[in-house]
Amino acid sequence: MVYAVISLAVMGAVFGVILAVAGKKFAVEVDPRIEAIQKILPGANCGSCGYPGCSGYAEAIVLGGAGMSLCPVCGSDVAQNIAQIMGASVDEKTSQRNVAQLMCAGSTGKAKPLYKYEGIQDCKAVALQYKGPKVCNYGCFGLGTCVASCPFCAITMGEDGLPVIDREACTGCGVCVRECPQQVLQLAPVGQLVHVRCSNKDKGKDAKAACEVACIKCKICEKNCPEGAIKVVGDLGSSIAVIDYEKCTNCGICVEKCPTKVIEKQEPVDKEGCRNTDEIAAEASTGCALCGACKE
Amino acid sequence: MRDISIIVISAVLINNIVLSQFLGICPFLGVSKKVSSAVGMGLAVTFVLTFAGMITWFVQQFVLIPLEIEYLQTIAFILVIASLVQFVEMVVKKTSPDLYKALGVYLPLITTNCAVLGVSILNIQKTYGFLDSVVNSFANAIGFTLALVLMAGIRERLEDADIPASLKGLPISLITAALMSIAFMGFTGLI
Amino acid sequence: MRDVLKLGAFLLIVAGIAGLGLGYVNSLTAPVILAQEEENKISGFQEVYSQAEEIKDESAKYLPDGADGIVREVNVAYQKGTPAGVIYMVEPKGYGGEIQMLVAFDIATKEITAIKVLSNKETPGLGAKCGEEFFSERFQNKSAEGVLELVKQEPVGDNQVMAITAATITSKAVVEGVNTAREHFVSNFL
Amino acid sequence: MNNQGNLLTVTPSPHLHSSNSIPAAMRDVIIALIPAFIASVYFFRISAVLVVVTCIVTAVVCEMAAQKLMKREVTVNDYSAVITGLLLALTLPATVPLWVAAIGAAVAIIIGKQLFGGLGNNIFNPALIGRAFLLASWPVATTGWVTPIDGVSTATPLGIIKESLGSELPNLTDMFIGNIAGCLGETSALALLLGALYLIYKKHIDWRIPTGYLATVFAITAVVGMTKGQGLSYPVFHLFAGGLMLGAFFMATDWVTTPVTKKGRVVFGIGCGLITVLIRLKGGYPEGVCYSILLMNTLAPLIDRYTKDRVFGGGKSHA
Amino acid sequence: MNLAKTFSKGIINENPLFRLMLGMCPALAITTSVENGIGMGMAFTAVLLASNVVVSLLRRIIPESIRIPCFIVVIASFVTITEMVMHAYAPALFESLGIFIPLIVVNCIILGRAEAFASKNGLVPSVMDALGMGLGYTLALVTVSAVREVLGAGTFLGIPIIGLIDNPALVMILPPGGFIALGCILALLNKMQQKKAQSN
Amino acid sequence: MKKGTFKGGVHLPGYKDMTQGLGIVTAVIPDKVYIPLSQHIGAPCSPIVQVGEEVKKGQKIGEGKGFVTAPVHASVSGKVVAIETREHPGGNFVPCIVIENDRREEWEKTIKPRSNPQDLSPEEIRKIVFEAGIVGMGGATFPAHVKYSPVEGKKAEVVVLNGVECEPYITSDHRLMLEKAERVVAGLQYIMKSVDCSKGVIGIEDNKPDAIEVMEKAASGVPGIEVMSLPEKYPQGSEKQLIYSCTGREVPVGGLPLAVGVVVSNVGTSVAVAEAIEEGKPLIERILTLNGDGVKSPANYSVRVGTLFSDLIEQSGGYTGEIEKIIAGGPMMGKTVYTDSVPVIKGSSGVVVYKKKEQEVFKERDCVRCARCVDGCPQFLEPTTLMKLAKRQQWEEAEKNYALNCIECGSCEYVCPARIPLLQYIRRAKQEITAINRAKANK
Repeated sequence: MVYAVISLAVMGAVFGVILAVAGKKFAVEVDPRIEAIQKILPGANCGSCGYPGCSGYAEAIVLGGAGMSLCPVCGSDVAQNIAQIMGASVDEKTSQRNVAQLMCAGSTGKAKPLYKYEGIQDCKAVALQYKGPKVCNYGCFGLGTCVASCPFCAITMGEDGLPVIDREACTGCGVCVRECPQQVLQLAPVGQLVHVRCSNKDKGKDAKAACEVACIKCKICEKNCPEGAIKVVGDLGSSIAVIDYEKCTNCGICVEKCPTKVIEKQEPVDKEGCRNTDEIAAEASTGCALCGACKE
Repeated sequence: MRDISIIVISAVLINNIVLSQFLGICPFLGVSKKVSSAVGMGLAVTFVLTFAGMITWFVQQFVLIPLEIEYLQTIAFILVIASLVQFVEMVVKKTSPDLYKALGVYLPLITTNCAVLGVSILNIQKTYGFLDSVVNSFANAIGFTLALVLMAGIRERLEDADIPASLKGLPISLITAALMSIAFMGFTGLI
Repeated sequence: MRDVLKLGAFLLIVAGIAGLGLGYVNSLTAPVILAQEEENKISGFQEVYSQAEEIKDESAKYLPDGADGIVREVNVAYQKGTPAGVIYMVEPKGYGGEIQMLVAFDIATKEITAIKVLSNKETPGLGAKCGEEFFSERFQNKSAEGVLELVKQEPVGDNQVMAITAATITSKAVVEGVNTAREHFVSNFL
Repeated sequence: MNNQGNLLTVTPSPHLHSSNSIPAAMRDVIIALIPAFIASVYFFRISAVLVVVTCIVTAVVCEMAAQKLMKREVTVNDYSAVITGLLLALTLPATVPLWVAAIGAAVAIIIGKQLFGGLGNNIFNPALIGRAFLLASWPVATTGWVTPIDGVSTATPLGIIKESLGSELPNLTDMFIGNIAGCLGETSALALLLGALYLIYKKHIDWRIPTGYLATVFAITAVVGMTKGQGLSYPVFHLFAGGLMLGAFFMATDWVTTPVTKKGRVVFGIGCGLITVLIRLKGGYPEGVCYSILLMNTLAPLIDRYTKDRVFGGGKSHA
Repeated sequence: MNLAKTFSKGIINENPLFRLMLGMCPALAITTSVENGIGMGMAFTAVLLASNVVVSLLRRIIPESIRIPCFIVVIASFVTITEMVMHAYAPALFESLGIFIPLIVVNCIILGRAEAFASKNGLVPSVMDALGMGLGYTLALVTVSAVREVLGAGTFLGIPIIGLIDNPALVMILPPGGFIALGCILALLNKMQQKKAQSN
Repeated sequence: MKKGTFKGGVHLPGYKDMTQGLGIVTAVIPDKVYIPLSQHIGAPCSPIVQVGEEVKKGQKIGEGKGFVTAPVHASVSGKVVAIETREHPGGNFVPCIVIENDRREEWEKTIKPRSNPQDLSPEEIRKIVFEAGIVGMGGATFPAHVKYSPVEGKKAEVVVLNGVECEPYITSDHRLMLEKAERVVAGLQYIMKSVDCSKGVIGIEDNKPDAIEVMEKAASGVPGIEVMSLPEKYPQGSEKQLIYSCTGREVPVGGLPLAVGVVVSNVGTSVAVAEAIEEGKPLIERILTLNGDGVKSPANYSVRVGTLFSDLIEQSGGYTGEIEKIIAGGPMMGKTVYTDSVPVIKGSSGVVVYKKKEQEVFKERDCVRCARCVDGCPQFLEPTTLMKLAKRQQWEEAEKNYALNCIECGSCEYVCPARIPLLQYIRRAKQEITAINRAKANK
């Protein structure tokens, strides 16, 4: 009994000393701020900030002085929180998030097909075959590379052969925009409801020949816009109607006037602000990775 | 002294520590996603387990038995192992940065690896001598590494497999382990 | 350094208290455990050789080379001061490891009184059946003088024992254990 | 004159495809197993038919049910479930209770294959998983060997060697033809060789695995035979005994669960051979073919990883 | 969080074995019979309860930097006590659980609860937490062992089940059976959760 | 006559019976020719004529900058009526010079037979080859003069002429060898001279015994030239595989044939070289096989560059019915075109037309790891592994597994029983790897 007390006590003491010494000598300085920031980032690791995943970005903020509002997925509140952790202030980011918009309405039946494609369903692969399966060289191929690329599962392929973007779920990370070989996806503020659904810069006649719903550069929209927000920009043979989102008031006059119905107005979405990062994390996370690290 | 080859074959193949004794399941399922990290973890466990087998044997023979406090085995061993892992980490860090790089991340995970404590206790339960204890510890660690690396190889392949959603992750790993365990049954009686 | 000492001291106290507690509990349970083990052993002996008045462990005398081979213990059962039976503990190697078993002989009848498998690591449902009564009964009252032989069908000869279905290796091991004990018995007690 | 306004098809090359297809290959495997099946029916009569039918029907039904449940395309028409059922049946004794055989087929298909995502994704040979599962679960029911034709209870040649209990070893001719006790499909080496030749002729199996396998078994047992003073009859006995022929030609050559690299396939064959001999000579089971292949299945991903072939023009692929 | 919730979370939502995937080794090793499962679960609960109580009481005294070793000492002590008590009063169970009793020490759940809950909460919540987690783990063990015992031995708590007892699937009480049973149960739970998520 | 072959590869059905017995027919010279400004590997040429300008047959109408380029020439005499972007058989849109044929067939006046072809120096030969716009006519369209130019530290020891023609349906080289054997040998001699080597090998697959016989006769008595009969196997005609078959040498990864002392040219290129040197003719005409079940009467044509596929098809009696696809080149490596108004270019060895059939649609299945693709890959790659890496978008891993070494022969896809479009996945990987490497280089 005496031995038990003594030997255990000694062992405890020795163990304590070793641990204390080890803790002192070999403490790895982990900046607690990195962890704190990582916690409030969405954790979807989409890479839109330009760093390898959320933890990479958190590290870059603390150690590399990276900007605090680079995460396109998070709203200003997150940026503010990061700033708070870092003890700095951050420029007010627009409170509206961006969402991806498809600048093409050339669905099956409307855009003329050039050939029948058989092969792997990948827009980048079909791009090698005469610039895609449609006569229009600017439009959406409809093979769903964006659908596969979306880290938030916000894009689905519609029955008309064009991708459908769930604007509630879209975080505006921009992965699909980067992946689309036709550059027919764009980011726009979620409150922007009017869009020109065409990217064809060919002359009106050629564009019309390729697709029923093409911008024919008639400039009717330009003439009718009360705000001067929509303009056909570019040189002859390489022009297209473009909306200035700063000026546009979503009045919808251009939508009515457009002869080819290529300008469209969307329904507004419920939530304009950024999505809750916890919610995103819950969607994006795949559960416990069982790396064992948590047991440390 | 018992036949060393029997100890080795028994520990590695017949009574594989993971597949038939169920020790070290957590790291077996946790660190088997990639072959490279499985090899790292295996090395780290081998390292620590062999040392732990040695030291706990000494503790048992020269401290617990003489003082007649064998009943303190569990608590003494866990303290020894925890300190050992810390100590090993310190030494490796100081003496061999390369080794530290390879094993470093895995070392802290080993403290709570039940394989280490389990094998140490089994060594004593089986009344192994010093050499047998060391051999048994080492062989068990090899068995652990073998199972871990095999599992990692399979899981890398399963990454391409179109596994039903509800089975993804842990369930299919467990079923794979079950089938591995069935395969390893072929070794029973092999001594 | 002060820190280190302080922490060391704290752990020392915690561990000390733990040691105290454990020591106390041990002092309570140790005798119970000991008594139980003793009882287990005796009841085991009783099962294989019931008529003994006193059983003495005489392994030192009968196993001069220590527990070499598979015979681990030789216990002699005395009746009125003279040896009446012998209870062997043998550990033959089975399918999954050693099978620990008792084999008892009666000196007068030169027969096996009973065998009992104390522990085994055989396959559940197969070899592990060697611990069951139906199998150990097959050894009862076999003569100690002839070598026991394992057979697969119903035994025809006196010295034959039928194996457990689909567990030949285990059965063989048990028979080997009995035969080894038998040899020792024949050469030392008859 | 753009061909009457009809849209042409544009596809990346190649525009030619061989007639190879999974169902065609599977059909050939079934054809190759027919001699073994006929032999089993000859030797074990109606019970062989019953076991085979039970296994195949259960396998096909389970495959359909599992794919329906998982809401996947039902692919029983690729015959792979039929093969699994057939192969499993050929590894069972004629006396096996039919419900045991059915459970084996169900386990083979569901646990061995469908849980992993179906054909192509399984790690282990499904039929062997089924057999190993049965052997572990109902060891008595799955090892009730009988002599051919008259059906008297006895031991397999390997069992006779292993347990060295009485009975005499059959002669090599009987073993080659199949006039011995054993599983339905493993008794007749002749029938299996016929099927194997067909598969090799059809190029469905690679020579490397069976050659590596059989050569390894032969070489080691030849050495052992020499030390035992039994000469050549010992290794030949081992070649014809047990499930070696069935395993080497029909199980170890399973596409899905074996390495894809050429070197890897040699290693796989040799590994199977080593483990088989190890289990046969030293292990607890009389026969080691089933376990040796399963064990090498676990090793296959690593073999693939470390036996990358040299690239044309030098350079070694990275793992 | 109210006490009932503290108690009940361990049973379903944060079930140590099925949700947190902790304590897998004993759940695979000793679940060959329901009796073992119950015994292990009780031993586990006892240790968890005792250590949670002590840690919770001492939570203000233990220095931050050596809390882990302190927890380990506390846990190891209770494990040893449990071991000794079982050896003395339930020798059969002690035999069949074998090495997995001392290994409760390295069961991550206990250290985890001490670290994550008891060291931050008062006595009563800690007790509820320990009881909930202990019960959850015990239930999980019983589930796994019930599957294995019924299929593999044809009995439930040693009582023969007609129809299964004659030809049980032995493999289920062999090592592979542990993996299969746990894997399938987890898959089923996943499936149920997905169904639930879909219907929501 | 030795026999050698490479490892890997597949056996293809030939589909050559239709045309291999048919002599070369001169194709109708169309009213308009469409001459793409890009008919070689490298940057496209710029036009050096203007719309409205009269051009002569053989006149240079486009030239490029730099070393790796080949000029293009008018294939008829007439008037340039347009320079416009048109579809190209290579699967893209390319600027073309459209010439309206004046039917006068007037040669550019500088073009006349050379009196002293034997006395030319290697430099002069290369100059003539360059000026004649000769490119690899097997389909690769690599400018020939570049191949024949010396590289520091490398010495050509063997010139291998590719008479393998392993693509199914295509018989143009076969006919060429039968009908212009002397020219093939003569061209080979000029090439040997230009690269300063004394050994020449003509590799021909043994499914063309008549060609082997004719070529052997033509080569007999010519020192240093040997005809090799090679077993029939695809892709024997691939440069690296051909070199291995004929010389046993392996072109190192990422290396050129010259690294092992070999220069390879197609037999068609050889004829073009001979014609350029002896007669001064630029490359404006080539032999082409029109074949497939979609055309009424398959044929081997001698056709002017710039002739539309539709012109040839019309000459052959049109389509047999509704057609599925038109392949520019052979079915293994050729590219499908979406219209038949695509011009013949210097590298067009054949046009194959498939009739629409009610065929069962083969669905892609999971890989069953049968390893036929691995066994069939002549580059010893693991197509199935590359496919999986491409599906997972692990481009760096794919590069480490030598995705860039793929020669896109299509053997893997041909043999795959699971009908996985392996080559397409590998091509995707190559596409991404090249993009990544380019981005890295730009950084």
